Amino acid sequence: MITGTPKPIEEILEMIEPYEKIIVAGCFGCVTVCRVGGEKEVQVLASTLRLAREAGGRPLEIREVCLERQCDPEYLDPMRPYVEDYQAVLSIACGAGIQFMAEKFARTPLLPGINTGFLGVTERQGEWAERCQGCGDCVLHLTGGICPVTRCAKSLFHGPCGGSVGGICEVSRDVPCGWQLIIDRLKALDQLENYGKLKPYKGWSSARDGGPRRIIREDMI
Amino acid sequence: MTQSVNKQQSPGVTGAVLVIGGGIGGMQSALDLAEAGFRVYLVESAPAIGGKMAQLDKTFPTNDCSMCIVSPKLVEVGRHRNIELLTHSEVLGLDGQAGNFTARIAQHARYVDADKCTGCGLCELACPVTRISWFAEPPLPDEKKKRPKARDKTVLPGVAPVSPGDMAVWTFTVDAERCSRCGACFRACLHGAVSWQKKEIAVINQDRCIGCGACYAACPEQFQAITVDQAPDLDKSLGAALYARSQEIIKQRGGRLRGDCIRCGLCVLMCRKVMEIGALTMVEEGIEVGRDICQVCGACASVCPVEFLEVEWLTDKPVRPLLNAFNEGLNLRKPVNILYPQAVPRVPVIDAVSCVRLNTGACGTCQSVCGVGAIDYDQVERQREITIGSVIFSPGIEVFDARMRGEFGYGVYKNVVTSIEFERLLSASGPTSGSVVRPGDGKHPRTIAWIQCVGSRDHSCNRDYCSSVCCMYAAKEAFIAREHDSSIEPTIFYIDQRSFGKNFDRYINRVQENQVRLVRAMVSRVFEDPLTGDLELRYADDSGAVVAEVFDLVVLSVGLQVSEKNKELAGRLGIELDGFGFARTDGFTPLAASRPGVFVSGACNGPKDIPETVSEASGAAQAAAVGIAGARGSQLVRQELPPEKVVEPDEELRIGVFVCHCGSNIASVVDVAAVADYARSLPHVVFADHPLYTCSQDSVERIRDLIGEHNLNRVVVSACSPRTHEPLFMSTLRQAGINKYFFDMANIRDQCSWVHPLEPEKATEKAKRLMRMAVANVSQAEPLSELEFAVEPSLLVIGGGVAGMSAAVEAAGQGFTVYLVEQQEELGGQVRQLQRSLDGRKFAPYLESLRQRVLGNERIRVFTKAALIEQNGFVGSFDSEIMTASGGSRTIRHGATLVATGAREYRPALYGLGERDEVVTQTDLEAILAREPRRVVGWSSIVMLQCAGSRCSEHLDYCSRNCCNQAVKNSLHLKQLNPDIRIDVLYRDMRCYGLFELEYRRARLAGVNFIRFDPQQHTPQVGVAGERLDIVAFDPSIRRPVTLRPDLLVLSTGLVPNDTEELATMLRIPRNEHNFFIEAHAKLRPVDLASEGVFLAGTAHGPKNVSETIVQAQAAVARAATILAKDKLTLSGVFSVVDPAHCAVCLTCVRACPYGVPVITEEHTAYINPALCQGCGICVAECPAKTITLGRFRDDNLYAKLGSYQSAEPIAEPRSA
Amino acid sequence: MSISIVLLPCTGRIEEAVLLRAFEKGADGVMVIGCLEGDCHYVNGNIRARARVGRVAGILETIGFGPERVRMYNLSAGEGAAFARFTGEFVDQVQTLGPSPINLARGQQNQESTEEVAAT
Amino acid sequence: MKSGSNLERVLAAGQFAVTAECGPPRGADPEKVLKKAEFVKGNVDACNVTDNQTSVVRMSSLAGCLLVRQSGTEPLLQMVVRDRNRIALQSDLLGASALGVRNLLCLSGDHQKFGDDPQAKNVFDIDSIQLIHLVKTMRDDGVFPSGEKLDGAPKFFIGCAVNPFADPFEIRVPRFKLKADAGADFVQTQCIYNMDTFTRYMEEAKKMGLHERVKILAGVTPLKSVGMAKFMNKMVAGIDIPEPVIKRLADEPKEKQAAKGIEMCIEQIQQLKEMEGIAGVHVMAIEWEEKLNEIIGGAGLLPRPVVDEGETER
Repeated sequence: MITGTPKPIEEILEMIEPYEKIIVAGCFGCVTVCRVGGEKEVQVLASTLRLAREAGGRPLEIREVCLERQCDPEYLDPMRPYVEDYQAVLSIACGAGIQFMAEKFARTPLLPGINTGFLGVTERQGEWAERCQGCGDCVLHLTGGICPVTRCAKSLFHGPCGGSVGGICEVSRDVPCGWQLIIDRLKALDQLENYGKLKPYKGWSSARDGGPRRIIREDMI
Repeated sequence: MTQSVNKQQSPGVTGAVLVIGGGIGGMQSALDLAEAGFRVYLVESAPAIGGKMAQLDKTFPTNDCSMCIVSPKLVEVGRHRNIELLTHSEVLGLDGQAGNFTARIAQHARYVDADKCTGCGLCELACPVTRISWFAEPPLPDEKKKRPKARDKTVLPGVAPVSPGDMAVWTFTVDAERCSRCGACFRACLHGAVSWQKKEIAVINQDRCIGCGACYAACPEQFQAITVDQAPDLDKSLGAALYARSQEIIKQRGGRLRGDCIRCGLCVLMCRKVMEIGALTMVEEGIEVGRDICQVCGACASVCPVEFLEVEWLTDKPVRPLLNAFNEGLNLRKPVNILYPQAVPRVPVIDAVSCVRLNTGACGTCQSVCGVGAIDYDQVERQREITIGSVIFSPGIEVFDARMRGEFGYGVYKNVVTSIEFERLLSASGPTSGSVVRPGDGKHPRTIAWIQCVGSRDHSCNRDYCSSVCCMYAAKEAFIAREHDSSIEPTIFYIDQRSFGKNFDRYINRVQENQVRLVRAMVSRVFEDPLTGDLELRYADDSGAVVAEVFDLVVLSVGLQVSEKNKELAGRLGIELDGFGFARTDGFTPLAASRPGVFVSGACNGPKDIPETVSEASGAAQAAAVGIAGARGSQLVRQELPPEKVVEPDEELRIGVFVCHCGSNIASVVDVAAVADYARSLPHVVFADHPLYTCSQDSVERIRDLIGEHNLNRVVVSACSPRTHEPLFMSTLRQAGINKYFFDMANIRDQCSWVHPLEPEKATEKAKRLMRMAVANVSQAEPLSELEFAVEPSLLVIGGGVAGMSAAVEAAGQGFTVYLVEQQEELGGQVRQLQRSLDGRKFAPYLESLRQRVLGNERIRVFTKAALIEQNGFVGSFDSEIMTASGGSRTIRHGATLVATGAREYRPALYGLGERDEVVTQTDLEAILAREPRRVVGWSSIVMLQCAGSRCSEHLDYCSRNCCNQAVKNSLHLKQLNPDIRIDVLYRDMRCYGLFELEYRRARLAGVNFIRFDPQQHTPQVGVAGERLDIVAFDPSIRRPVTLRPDLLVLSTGLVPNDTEELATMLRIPRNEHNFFIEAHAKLRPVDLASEGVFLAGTAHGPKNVSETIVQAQAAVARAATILAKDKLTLSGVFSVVDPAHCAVCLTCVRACPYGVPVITEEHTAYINPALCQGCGICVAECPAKTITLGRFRDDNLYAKLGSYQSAEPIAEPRSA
Repeated sequence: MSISIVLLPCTGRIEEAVLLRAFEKGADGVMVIGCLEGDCHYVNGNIRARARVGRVAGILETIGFGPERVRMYNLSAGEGAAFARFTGEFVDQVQTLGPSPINLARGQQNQESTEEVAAT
Repeated sequence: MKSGSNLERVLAAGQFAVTAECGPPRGADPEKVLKKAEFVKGNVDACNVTDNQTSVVRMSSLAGCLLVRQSGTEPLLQMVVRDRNRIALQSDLLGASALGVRNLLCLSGDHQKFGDDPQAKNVFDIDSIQLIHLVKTMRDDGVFPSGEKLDGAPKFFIGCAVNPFADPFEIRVPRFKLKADAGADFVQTQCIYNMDTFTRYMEEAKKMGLHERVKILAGVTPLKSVGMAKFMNKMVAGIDIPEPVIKRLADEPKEKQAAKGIEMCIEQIQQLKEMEGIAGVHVMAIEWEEKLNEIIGGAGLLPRPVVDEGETER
């Protein structure tokens, strides 16, 4: 799922400074699951902004909505009848949803209410961790199902570097060394021989370095 | 609606039970029986139920607040339709036999009509009496009552300057018609406000009058020529008026501040006009007292607004304070008294010894202030007969009278208190509001000593037994004392640390970590320093030297004993007691008294703590139910209800509001009429009223009528606490045919009149606000339906040991079908490895008869070599899949599950166990004693090593409770077989709790050596010298090592639970780190598990002996019967509901729910089973999609309340189903 | 200053939006009162409430209302005296802070404070 | 001769080699480098010049190399893959070779988190082992990794670092082997204090014959004080200082600890010299270059040999 974190309130207040009447729009997709942009967060954010603005002498009118998904055109349609009654939309969906809405509602400024994070998993309630960078060229079969590109802080293909201590990456006490994980897993799978092989230089063209990506599947159109 | 006693034809037995004793045990028995379909008469000698537990501050080992956990039980018992409470009552006799008894009950005069009383407590506030009076001899029949005349007079000097208009003033005028022109008023007035001349009518000059009423007091009784005006409550009585004025003056002065006499005259009027004594007179210098005629009732002092009077100054007679027994005499009470704030029934009793009205005919204040006419001075003791099928005897215990151990100075030294007194000192609702102070001087003690075993383990005062609870409660008190005040340094002097229960050792460790000092020493004497009140303790330390140490406060850990009163009562019931007064029972039927049909539970059946009492109480309920199961339901009170009106979506909101006076509890502060007027101005409120007592029988009936008359569809009551009264009003709504959740309550008593008595305007405004919020809330109410589920009357028992088999037989005895699943090929469990019970009887015949009773019972279906592999469903209707050895499986449906998976002996590789033949366990020894007793003759020396692998982190980090008793039992058996044998028992603490202490004493007398060791200092070293075992132990009594070369080393190893990992996961029942199951509540739900409908018995819960296991099996069945005996279960309408429309299946609710209720269904949405939901609302608050709602606590409800608290908001569209 | 009590089944039911809404509706402070920690009638509702109250305190701080306007207290049902002490203490605290910025902006004179209580 | 560098020659001649290192300054002043180089001069066979070590921005390694050479010592160019993608790496390699730098050390580079610019974007297009492979391909095959032919192949004596003390121990030697397979000519180890672990490491490496394929220069760092020892042991990843080593320092009074540290370092070099498979030492006298002469001389490794074989330095 796509994860994210709320933007600081101060930053949002600055963004909405010019407006008196806005929509706060959540999304029932990924951001609901990672608890940063669902209905509940719409309420919390809207209430916070109203309090701050009214206390500052400039009350703010907010319409609270939560869309099924902000990344599909049909789900944006219900907003069309009223979106122009408002000066801006503050979206707490992921960056994709916000941009998509911006494309659809050309005359309304779109403001991001969250910082979109990464493709991650719920490690436990309230804790998410990155697992995939969407590099477009998966090698998980060689690395015991653990991604060196994502899990190693240096994306090394022949790790671990000297910064691995007791299975922990030197970058942070909370980050396990990706290569330690790979080695442990290879050992468990009895595939340690994979480690001893030199790996070719990674082609990054399928990753973001190749420019904005697009998937077209003719059979599905 | 009609209420009727439904008397079905019963097969020769009576479906009712008499429970004697309203402590935690009696209450539990009563609830279990009533819930299982029997009528219960609960007889309690005190004015209210609750027993000892209500007096405790916290409970070990969880430090739960005792009152917090017991008060829901009180309310439940008080409200239960099938429990008749007979408090302030006594059983006089019991005739008949099991199945059909007749009991004679005396209900002592309470002088308060419990049916009328609403528990408002006004009588107690207004009652002026605070001491036990010295009443004058009553006049002879033909003698005229005459006023006493004072001869011994003194004056209490000190008058504050007063001028007219200073105080809330009554006005006095002379009634010319009645004036006898005697001039008494003129002489009495010290302020020149009365003008009079001989033969003239007196006139009172209002400008000079200060309103003291001296004139009024002086006017001779036969004329009564002075009239009083502007005196609130004078219409009730003068006593009521004096109380009201006293309160008014206190309010005006901003509190009851000590000072000189302010000439309010209340004391003089009280003494002369209310108490009819006249011992007080106002004189120039102050108040003149007739010392000889003062009856020492304390009324004058209690109305004095400035604490000018001290009762001790008024008389030479001994002042006898009226001590509050509930607070162990640490503070005072009134003759009319509600036992404690949470008392059930919340009805006072008037004490016939101290009440002035009952003794002299004067006063009568309480009656005059009671708004419902509940005070009845003419009440007399009432005797009645009840018919019942069984009797449960659970009158509880009292504490040892510490005066019997004179060397500790209790009763002489003020700063020596008993543990129960200390408990009240700790209690937030106790006499010091939870502040730990010395009774002697009110100082905060820094050093406190606890002396253990005061009245326990003491042959010299016939208290040979161990009281079982003192080690733990002392540790708890010390711990909590430090929690109150961290500067306190507690020390506990003890003999053995008997923390033998579940998690007790861990608690003791925690207590020690919290700087409670534990000293193993017997204190020989306590001396008081008369100047400071400090106390010097003398004791012998480890080295044998006598040490003297000084403490600020000494707490005597007094033991438990059976009161003389209860011994007599047992005699009247015809049940046998042992020499100490505990009931005689048999180890295999541990709850059956000597008289058939009578069962015992709790500490009267041997000293025990709360959870064991609760287990026994449930067990006794089971035992009492078995014999009368055929008459189940025959004596129940049933209620028939009209059909519930369906609310149409567009129906107009019609809200009714009732604002309660609560006598004057609320109305004396809050302007209830104004609140009701205001209510009428709110949108949708179509009716508002302010009844005197909204909860009184007639008011409730009126509400029911008004709902129909005004077509009300929502109701708000502004009164007292919803905790106690909401169920009553909600059922009233239901009786009137509207959904009971169309209701809300505003607590304007606790939150307005009680907390703001000095600010009536503000309190009234607040009452309006709270009512307005309730109206807003109720406008958003939705009708909720209480779901009903059919119950399958059968029980699944997992485990076929003693616990499982006993439970099966018990449940079948109640008429339920039982499925008994055992993993082994044979029934019997761990007891098959054991030989004899602690009372020396052989297990084999018992086990065999139990097995036969199981196999021969057509209601019991046994599956051996079988296991439970899956369980679905919920309480009342589980579906379980049982797999048998053949590989076949079958699914059974049952209403409840009982887990009795047991435990087995721990056999650690320690001290050569398993390697050397002469190293065995206690179980092995028993087997030898049973099979090859002749071997014993060949032995000359045996060593038993206690705690072998117990109470240590490398092995079993807990106490297995049985091993000490087992060692004592086997020692005695060995001595019996070979009196010359030398036995040395190496131990850490001999934990022979309760009556097992007697056996321990017997073993010592029989010559068994007990050598204590401390593993931190001297662990016994077990080695081999030549061919023989060679054990070196340090003997603390001679303070040197001893070498033992026994023929046999017997290890007392502990118990380990059987493997239940899969079962625990399947049934969602938690286990502790030692893999014993964790009961739902350590104190009050000892055999319930966290999953509803799943119960627990035997050693799967924790180590215990066979009798204790049988008790738990009975208890668990009683608990299951509260479900199985019902046709259907009704669940609260307040539960969480997921709207699948926006469910993101994010698992947040699944993870957040503390009960693991939400699941993700095949329809890709979260689902919360209403039958399992506990209604806390955690998931509602966590749900990121806001797609979960909770009955009465939806966002709409909360927002409506918040939205209306500053002003009436336009009410949103009403919600409807 | 005055207190209004809103009853909840458990403090676990309280949520950030409800607490914020109280301020929108004019409260100057909000107390959340739950069972003693480790002693929650519903296992851990009070622990969850504590976290949510912490979040709201953070929000109030960033928008200039001050984190002291919301606070979690833990009490057992028998501790009336402590309840009174806590409310007194909290009311004093809020009184020192004065009316909430939103009330100041609205020119409200009568200051109020709500509080939420968990029933157990 | 693969590169013909002095270091390669010394090693090829079977002499016990000595290298040291020199961190370029945080500024553009060449004097700073020249001053440090003075301490090095005559004491070593080649001197490493670090590449933005610990992600702290410094004068570029290549520039530093040229200054070191200017002062009369053969430079050893350190190159990290953190800051350059494969295009920049290839280009810089060609340039370095053209300017006469013949020794190269291929490194991953510390994570930028530890430097002054933690917000920087890192590159890690290829990793250090792939860099070894890349250099070897260019040198020996005369082609770019893309397959395009080079117009003049670069000449480098290719080195890399190994850390026998990092976790997990079991892949330390296999990882060394990967570097050898990729084409490393020599390795410099992380500084060694735990001789037991290092001996075990060497045993494993020797079993695989790595000491015969690759020249192993053992890393040593003199300890200045007990405080430094404790700090490094605790805070620096991949450094393992056993308790007895710390104790030996701690037993000295404070003012004598530095001298003791040097004494211990010398002792250690002498031990390493006797160890089979060790071809030389890499002395990392961190901010203590002035002691190099004392240490290396004390270990009996001065003067440095002059090995003439084929072409000499330009």
